[in-house]
Amino acid sequence: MLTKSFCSNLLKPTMLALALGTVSGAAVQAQTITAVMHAPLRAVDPVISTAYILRNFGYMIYDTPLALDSAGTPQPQMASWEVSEDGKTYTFTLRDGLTFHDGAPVTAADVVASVTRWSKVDKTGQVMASLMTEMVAVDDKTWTMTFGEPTGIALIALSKPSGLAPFIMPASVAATPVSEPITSTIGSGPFKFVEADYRPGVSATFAKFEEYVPREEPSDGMAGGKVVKVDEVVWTTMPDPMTSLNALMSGEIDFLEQTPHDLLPVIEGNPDISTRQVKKQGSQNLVRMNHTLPPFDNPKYREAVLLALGQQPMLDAQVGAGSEYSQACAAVFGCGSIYNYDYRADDIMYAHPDKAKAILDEVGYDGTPILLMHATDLATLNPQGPVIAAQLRDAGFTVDMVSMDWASVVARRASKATLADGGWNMFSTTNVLPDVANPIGFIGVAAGGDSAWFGWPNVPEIEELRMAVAQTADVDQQIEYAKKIDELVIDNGVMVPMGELFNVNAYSSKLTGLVEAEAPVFWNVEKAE
Amino acid sequence: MLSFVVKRVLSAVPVLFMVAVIVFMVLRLSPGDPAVMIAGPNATSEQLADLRESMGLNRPLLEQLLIWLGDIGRGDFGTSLVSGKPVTELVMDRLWPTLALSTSTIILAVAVALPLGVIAAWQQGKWLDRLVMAGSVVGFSVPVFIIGYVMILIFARKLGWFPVQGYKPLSAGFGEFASRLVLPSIALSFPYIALIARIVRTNVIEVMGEDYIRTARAKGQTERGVMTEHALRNAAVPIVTIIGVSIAMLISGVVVTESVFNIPGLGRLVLEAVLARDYTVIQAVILLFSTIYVFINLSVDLLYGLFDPRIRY
Amino acid sequence: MTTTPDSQVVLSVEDVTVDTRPKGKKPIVRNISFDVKEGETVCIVGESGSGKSVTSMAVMGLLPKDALQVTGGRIMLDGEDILKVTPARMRELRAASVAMVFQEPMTALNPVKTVGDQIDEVLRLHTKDSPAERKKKVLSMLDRVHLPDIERVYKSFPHELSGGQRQRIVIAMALILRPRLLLADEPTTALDVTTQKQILYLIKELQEQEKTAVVFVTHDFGVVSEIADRIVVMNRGDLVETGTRDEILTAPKKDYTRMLVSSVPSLIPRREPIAAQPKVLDVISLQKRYGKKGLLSDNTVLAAQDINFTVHKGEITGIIGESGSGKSTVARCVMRLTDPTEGSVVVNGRDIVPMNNLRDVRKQVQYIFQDPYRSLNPRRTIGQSLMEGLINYGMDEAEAKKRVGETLELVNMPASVMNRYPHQFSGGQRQRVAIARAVVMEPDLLIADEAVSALDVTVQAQVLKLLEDIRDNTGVSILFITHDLRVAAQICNTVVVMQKGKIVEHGAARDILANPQHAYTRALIDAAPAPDWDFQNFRPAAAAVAV
Amino acid sequence: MTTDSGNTMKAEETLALPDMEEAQNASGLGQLIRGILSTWPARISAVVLLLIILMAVFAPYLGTVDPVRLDPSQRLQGSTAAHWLGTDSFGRDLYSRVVYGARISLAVGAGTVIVALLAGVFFGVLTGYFRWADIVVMRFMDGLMAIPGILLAIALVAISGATLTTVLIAISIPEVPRVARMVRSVIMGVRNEPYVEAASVLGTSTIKMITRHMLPNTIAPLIVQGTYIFASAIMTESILSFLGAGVPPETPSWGNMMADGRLYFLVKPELILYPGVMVSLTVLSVNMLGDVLRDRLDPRMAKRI
Repeated sequence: MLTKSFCSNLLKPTMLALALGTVSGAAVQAQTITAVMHAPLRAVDPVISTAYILRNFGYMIYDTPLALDSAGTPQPQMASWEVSEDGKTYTFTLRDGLTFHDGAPVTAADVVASVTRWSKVDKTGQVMASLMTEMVAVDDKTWTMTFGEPTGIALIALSKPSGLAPFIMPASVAATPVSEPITSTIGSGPFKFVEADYRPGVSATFAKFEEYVPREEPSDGMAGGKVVKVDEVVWTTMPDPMTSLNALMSGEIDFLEQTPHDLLPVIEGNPDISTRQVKKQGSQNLVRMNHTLPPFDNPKYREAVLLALGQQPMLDAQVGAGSEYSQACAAVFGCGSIYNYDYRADDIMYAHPDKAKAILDEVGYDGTPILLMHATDLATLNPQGPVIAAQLRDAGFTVDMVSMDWASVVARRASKATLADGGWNMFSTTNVLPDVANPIGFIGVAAGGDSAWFGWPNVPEIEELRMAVAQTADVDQQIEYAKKIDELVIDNGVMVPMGELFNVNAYSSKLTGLVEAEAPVFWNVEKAE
Repeated sequence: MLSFVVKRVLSAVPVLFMVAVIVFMVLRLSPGDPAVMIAGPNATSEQLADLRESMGLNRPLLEQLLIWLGDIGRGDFGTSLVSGKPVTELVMDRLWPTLALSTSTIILAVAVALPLGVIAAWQQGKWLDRLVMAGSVVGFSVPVFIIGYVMILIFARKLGWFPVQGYKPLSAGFGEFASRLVLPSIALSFPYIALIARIVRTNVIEVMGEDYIRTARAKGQTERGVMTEHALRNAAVPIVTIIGVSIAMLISGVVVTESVFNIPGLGRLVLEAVLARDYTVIQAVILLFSTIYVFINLSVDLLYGLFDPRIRY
Repeated sequence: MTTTPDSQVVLSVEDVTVDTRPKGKKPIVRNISFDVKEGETVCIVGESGSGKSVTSMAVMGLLPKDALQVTGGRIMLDGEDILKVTPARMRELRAASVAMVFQEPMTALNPVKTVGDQIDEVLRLHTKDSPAERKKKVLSMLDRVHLPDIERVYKSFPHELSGGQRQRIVIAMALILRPRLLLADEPTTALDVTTQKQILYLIKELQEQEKTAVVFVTHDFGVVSEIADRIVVMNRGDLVETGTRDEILTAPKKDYTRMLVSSVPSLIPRREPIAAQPKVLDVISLQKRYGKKGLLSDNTVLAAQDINFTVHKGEITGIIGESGSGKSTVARCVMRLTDPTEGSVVVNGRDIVPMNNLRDVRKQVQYIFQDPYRSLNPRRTIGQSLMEGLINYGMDEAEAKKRVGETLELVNMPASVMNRYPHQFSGGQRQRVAIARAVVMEPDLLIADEAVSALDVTVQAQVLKLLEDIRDNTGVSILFITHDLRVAAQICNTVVVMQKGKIVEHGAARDILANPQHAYTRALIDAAPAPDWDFQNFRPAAAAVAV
Repeated sequence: MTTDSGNTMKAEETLALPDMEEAQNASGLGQLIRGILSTWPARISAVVLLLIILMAVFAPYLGTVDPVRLDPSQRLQGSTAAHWLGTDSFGRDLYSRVVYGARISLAVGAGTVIVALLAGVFFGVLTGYFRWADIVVMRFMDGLMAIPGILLAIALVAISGATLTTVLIAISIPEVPRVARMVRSVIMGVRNEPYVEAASVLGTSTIKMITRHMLPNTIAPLIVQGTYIFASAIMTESILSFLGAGVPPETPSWGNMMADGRLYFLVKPELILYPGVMVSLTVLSVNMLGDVLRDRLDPRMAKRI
């Protein structure tokens, strides 16, 4: 701390120094990482909201029972486990030294309460809960989960890295009903939340939690020891990506979570700035149709859309023509996942306006406009609408593209009404790849009709297969089921994969030891003077 | 005077009531609600219904309006639907950056525009006048974000004189505070310099045609004396008016400037709140702006009296 | 007279020509020469556009720089050619050697500074006196211009003073440095007659104390006859003739001067009451209250009360009063342009006060407004304006056009002017058009509200004659509102004198003007300039009575 | 010189009457236009504006392609034979978008002027002429005026979705109270003008009174205010686009193009530069003409902005 205050005093001589160009936020606060995140933090309940910034927030202040290593295998994090012979009962044991930020020890009862609350909301959690007969805290350190039949779901669920992750909070907090956002920020993670410096929508500060006891294994994905090597991490957001890039170049910030791909040339070759592509933080584009409204209640039309759309133009528009940061991919669960599959790859990846036209002619499409919702205020979604519209028009569809902010899309896509009453035919969005690579948890493939995600596809076979995936612990068997799901999803037009794009972190070259994981995490990171 | 102030403050009440009702209705009739924004992109319908229930969003509109108005009447602006923080706390936190930016902008604009306008009036019809006037039209014609980008590029990136972005409170030291306000204030002040300089010029020219200016000259007053002792104070009323108007207009520029220079002010707060449908925050901020507007008008009226003894309250 | 033949010449204007910048076809003031001696008052007289004000501004060096310039001649002030001095020297001369009093006391003072400060400014600029000395001098000057309560006045802002008081301030400001020459540009035109009289006396008094040379610019021969030692007559930029007061008033050499002088109305009543005729207008107990009564406070103003008078067919009735007397309020009530608070206005036997639909009445009563520049819609042709009323009452366009053409000729305008716009006409012509607009409706009663006040005397005389001709030809009755007793004396059969919203005297013009009963009427008559001069006949009024 | 029936006139008045030729021109539009075009800046502004209007009208014939046609594989290119000014981030032809952008931006400007003036005149007359309407309507207008225009516009666009019409209305609404106030003050000012009273003395009906004698007085200030609204509408549109509440992104408006291009300010500044120059030129020339118009029509109006 001596250094810090010494530096700041030295640098105080104000305007003159500033005018001479000695502005350097980095030097003043050597032990602080200032990170510009993709979205501002405005709420603090990481369980009821699927907003990714809240997932990232969760990883700062909470810990998870298990965690995936870089290869995607569940590993112990807070707890280790044993499976009974019959594969039906899992016994978890918390490791020593775990305490909450308020000083209370973490107990099995806290875990049970937290997992219970989480599994009311999370899709994977719900599946797990439906298979589970019992979850009890045996003592302070131990809890058990018992299932009706052998399953690997417990490990998948408790190591779920993204979407809603099973963060462990004090039992009293976890008792909050899911209809009510929690306001507590007491976790047991490697950072603690500095409530006094929290400015919703502007910045959030995380201080190193000195009492945190990391695992001894080296950091590996989300697994391994979470060793914090800086004093604090400050998250901010900047509404203007130009500004954040300029700020990074002038040393005012250290880390930029999402770098606009088109601006990478500006920082390339700059020795002060490093970039890295994080495939696990990439996203899959998808197009969703409303199965309950004409014309997409008719599978022929959905087939026509699948054929009409091609992936490359959308990826080009998002990250640049021929960019290395994108990849056309036909697999429903993502090309980087173990469920990678090239079923009907050509039809999915490339546009076939003629084939699509032929189908439209066959069913006698009368030119009724397709209402496509286009979100304009999010950088990755903004390019999607015009590209989809252009491709559909090429194939003979009439498209009525309605531009609105994301809040309006989110509201309108929930409507099952007719077009005249505020309904819709089609929208597009992205999901992060870790969420996609999960046949149970991926909302884009759920096809249970009314209970399915917006668009409400109803393909009972898919639902049966998803349950089957959950009910087996055999990975090969799971892959087998997943491929069947993939085929059914494509053939029924449940969703149309539109390619993958990868996230690029840009950061000061002073930072080393960044972890490659499903979310941007700040343990293990060192900052050079 | 006091009774005038009391009367004006009271007359602001129906205006603010009108604002409250208009804003409330505009927001509630818009698609999207905060529940979906809180629950995130993959939330299910049941989750949403539960959230709405707990946030009181499924009550009849009129009931919501009356509850809200009642709360305001008691000085309670509620909590942010998104962050759960008290709205007053959020707004107060964001108020200072905006206040600092607006104040420095207006001071800068007046400090530059007043002499420019006087010089232009003095040199009426000559090349200096034309230059100032042409420059002022250009000031109107370039969008503020472009001015902002160019200033960042030149003064922050190329010359490194000022930070690119951000805001530091005064408590962090005057240098830290001021250095971050220089570029945004300059960028934001352009149109107001243009506007105020024009008004100053026009009014000074008009006043210079008045009989009492002729009287002053007939007394043997110098041209400088005519300008400083007679013309400026008489031109002050419309100039004060336009400065008041400028402050009221500032908000649109503030929203943009805060974005470009990453200043965590009210403009950004309300913009983000609109995108997230955080009703309580939007309502409170707009009401705050309207209140400021009303009170600026009141202060302008009171200032009239300072400059013109004919005006009494 | 305070001058003697060997008095020193203070101002000598020699062959001065003023032109526009850039140069126009013809200079706007051409080859003017005259001298002013110390203690002497020279009046420059002329109608609007004669160049009299431009001449005085040239002497002061206050011509607007970018519009006008002196292109020839010399202006010698105590032997120094002020056209050749440096700007700094000119500033020294101003106030110290040559000072000016302007027409509009309302606007000539800076509204945001106290009057004391504004007089003090002159001393600050031209003397090295200490503030205390200066204040003493200012207060004594305020005393000399006979202002009451000078300590209070010193701290007052111009708007807190009356018009007459303000003009005294301007005079104090002009004379505090005892300048050699005082230029007074229409200094009393904007004032009521009683105030005018006082100001004229004040100037005279101060002039006699200081032997100041005075150049007095005016259009009003009444004023001239009161104060002038010598007269300079100007017309359209040329000097017509100069001479002593008596030479010009009794034996003008030039036709223009003759016409100018003979156009000046004099106070001698010329019209007899008319023989008994039916009543056209009967105003009974009229009252008008402006503003609303508050719960606790009474902010209302009683603009007219207890108004009773009648107008007979073919009669011209004058309502006379100073500003604020309520005379216009009465006229507007009669027209129902303003709704009376109480009382009746009976037009041709019908009370129009309770009426909701005024269409019928409107045709019977017509109104001629004071300002001919504002009473015609500038965007409509004369024809459109004149036909509007006829068409409103259902006449077809061709017929209306014919009628308007005839009426225009009645007011001595060619019918061809119908296609033109008001701005193409002079004030006198416009007033004729306005009269035609009223007359074409064939009303029974014409209300002329200060209808000739804004006009030059020669035009005024013509319009007065026109009104009488129309009365004679059509038998219309006229309610003639004026502040000018001399005008009323020219045209009215009967007069009503008003003061502070009440009628103080009422009767035949001949009786009231020659033999006023009420003190106020007497004061008005006394204050009127040159009550004893019969201008039309170039002789004192006493001679007229003798005829 | 008049010869017909001139004999009834006195000699000196015949002299004073202007001749007929001058009379015809004096009030004509021609004179106004000639007056406006008497200075160089105004002449240049008029030419620039005319060129922009022509560009908007003849957009399809100026060597353009479909401005919405996208080809992401050709995005962010420099000038080529196929794309004179290069392409934007969707691979759309920048030149065509700039040219077609004139249509949208002028439409936004003109549309806002029309909506704001029509509504403003309506409310202005209502409140200026009819006392009973004044209190109610003006309260509402005060409330509307107290809400920051840009925030109201953002909220309105968020409600009704980003279409050209909503943007236009959203930009117009905050202007309405200002126009209404101006019209109201003019109407109240002329209500006691002698020529208006003269018309009422002549039995003129309310409608005629308003249309013939009162409204013409608002034309000059309306034209001047119209030019400023026009200019500020184009600016506001670009700001709304910048804030993500502008016209639909496909629509080639200049504001939109600038907003889209701002991300590329460091890599391809032309994306902002071209539309930016067009906006500035348009706003500049409209403002310039507005200034001259104001000086010509009513010098006193400067005070009211």
